[in-house]
Amino acid sequence: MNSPMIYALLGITLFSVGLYGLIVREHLLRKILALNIMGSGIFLMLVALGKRSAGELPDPVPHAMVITGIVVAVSATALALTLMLKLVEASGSAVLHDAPKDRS
Amino acid sequence: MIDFFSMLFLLAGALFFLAGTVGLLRFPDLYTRLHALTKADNVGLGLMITGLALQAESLSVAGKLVLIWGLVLLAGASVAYLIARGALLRGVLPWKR
Amino acid sequence: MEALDFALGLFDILLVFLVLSLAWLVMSSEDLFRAIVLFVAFGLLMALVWVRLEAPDIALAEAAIGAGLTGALMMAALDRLSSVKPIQKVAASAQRKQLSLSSKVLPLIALVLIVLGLGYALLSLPEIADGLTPNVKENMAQSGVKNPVTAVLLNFRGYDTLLEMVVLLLALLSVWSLGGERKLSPRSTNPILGSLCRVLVPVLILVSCYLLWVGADAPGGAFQAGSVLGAAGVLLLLSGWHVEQKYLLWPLRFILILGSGVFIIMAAVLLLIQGGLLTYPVAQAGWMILLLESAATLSIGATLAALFLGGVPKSRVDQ
Amino acid sequence: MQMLYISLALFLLANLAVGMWRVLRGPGVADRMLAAQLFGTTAVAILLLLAEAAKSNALRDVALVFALLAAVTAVAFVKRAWSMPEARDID
Repeated sequence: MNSPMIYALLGITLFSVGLYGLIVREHLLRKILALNIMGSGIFLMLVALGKRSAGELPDPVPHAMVITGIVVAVSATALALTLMLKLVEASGSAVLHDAPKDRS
Repeated sequence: MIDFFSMLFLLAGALFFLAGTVGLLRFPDLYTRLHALTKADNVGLGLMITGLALQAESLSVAGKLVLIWGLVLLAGASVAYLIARGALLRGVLPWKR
Repeated sequence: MEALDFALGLFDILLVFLVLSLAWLVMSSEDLFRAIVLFVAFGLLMALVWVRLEAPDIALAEAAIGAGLTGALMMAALDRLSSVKPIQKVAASAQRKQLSLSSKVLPLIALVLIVLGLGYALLSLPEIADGLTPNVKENMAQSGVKNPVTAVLLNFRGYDTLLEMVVLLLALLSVWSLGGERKLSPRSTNPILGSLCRVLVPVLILVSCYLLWVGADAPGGAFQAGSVLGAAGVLLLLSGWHVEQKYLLWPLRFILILGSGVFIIMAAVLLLIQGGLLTYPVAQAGWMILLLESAATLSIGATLAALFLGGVPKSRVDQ
Repeated sequence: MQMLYISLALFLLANLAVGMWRVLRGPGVADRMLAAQLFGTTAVAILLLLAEAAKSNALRDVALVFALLAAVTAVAFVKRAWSMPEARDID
């Protein structure tokens, strides 16, 4: 096993750890952190698989995608954090609750 | 000859990094840890950068290395001050024997 | 050579182990602040991972964003979380129930299965696959730049980057419409913080210009330069930098739309002249890309700093 | 020399792994932040060693950005996240 493969495996494991956190953890800030970790895992896998090319240089297309992806991810995080603060303002808690049963 | 000196500097730098980490783990309170970390690590980085600058292929590369060290020193010193002052203002008491 | 490969292999394994355990600790930390600090450390190590994958372009972006901006964003959010005053208080703590053991274990089992499945798929991929490398190499001569990543970003897939700029703008618009007005924080009286900013901000701006310029033939470019510029903006906001209200209205909005605007105008003009979206004439490609990148850098920097503020900026000095 | 650079980089990474203990342990928020600062300085050193091993100028740029940005997180911490008293539980 060569080193790009190790990093690709790291990518999928990070994705799963993030997904687990997203499902299990309640606090929204932690869900946002989890989404970021999932994103990092996906970026990692893209780039690691792009490194399989036979030539000298790794494939530049995934690199370009990931660079824009990182910048978009940070702006999405900022939006998510604002939404979370808005929710706390409205409901007083940073946890998503099921809708009350009697009101459906 | 140059190789020997840069090796010397690099190893000495690594030693300082080790000392910094030991200080971070072993010292009893925030202020002493702050002191261990900022001093030892910045000297360690300085020694390493000296060792690497001796190997640099051109003057501009050596200049960039020194610039990096200067920036780390500036940031490290300011941040150490800000954290120590913040801790004092928030009532973290310095450790006494 | 053998020993060198062995040492690099050890480095890789230790790095993978560290990144993985950091990710796990971020998720399992009970203390929110601890989770955020660990996440910042995670970002730092991700930059090292990009270096090991021979992706210095990404390492630059990650160093500016993962290690700097994201941490600052999270910390500001944590601060607001503890100071926000809820309009109406739902009986949250009463409603909160402990997760049962099965609802923790079942996802874990499902995720182990997902890892195994994805891992199997990964390992059954062909060892060598060129992807789009040959296509990029073939067309490099016509791209007007020497850095393949910049060529992909601004030339071959320029329309992607155009839309990315619009996405950034949309994120900011949503934050502005949700976050309400936000006053700039008062000027810090701390002399050390002041002098740190006075030295660091000009250097940040200089490095940003350097990254923008060098992006044509070495790792660097608009996104990295913009992130560094955004960090300069965050530092200024933190130290209580004052701007008059009149500059926060139209001049700020002009800078924010500059990137997308120049991109769209350029695309439309080229569509009319060349008959294709963002198909540059070969001789002019170099300076056109530089123009686009400069505008994009300014917009990205301003957008990231504005996102950090989390609302429509309002000067403290009211007219 | 190559071998020395790589082994020193490995040594520093191990150093960083040990420092993680302080982030986990705390006890105060500032202690955690401090350890993260150590991560930044060490990462700069690792990057410079790898840059010299690969004779790559781009990696030195990465180290430069690291050196510049380490301060931003720390200032954000001091000015924003540190408004709560030391002992308070934040979750």
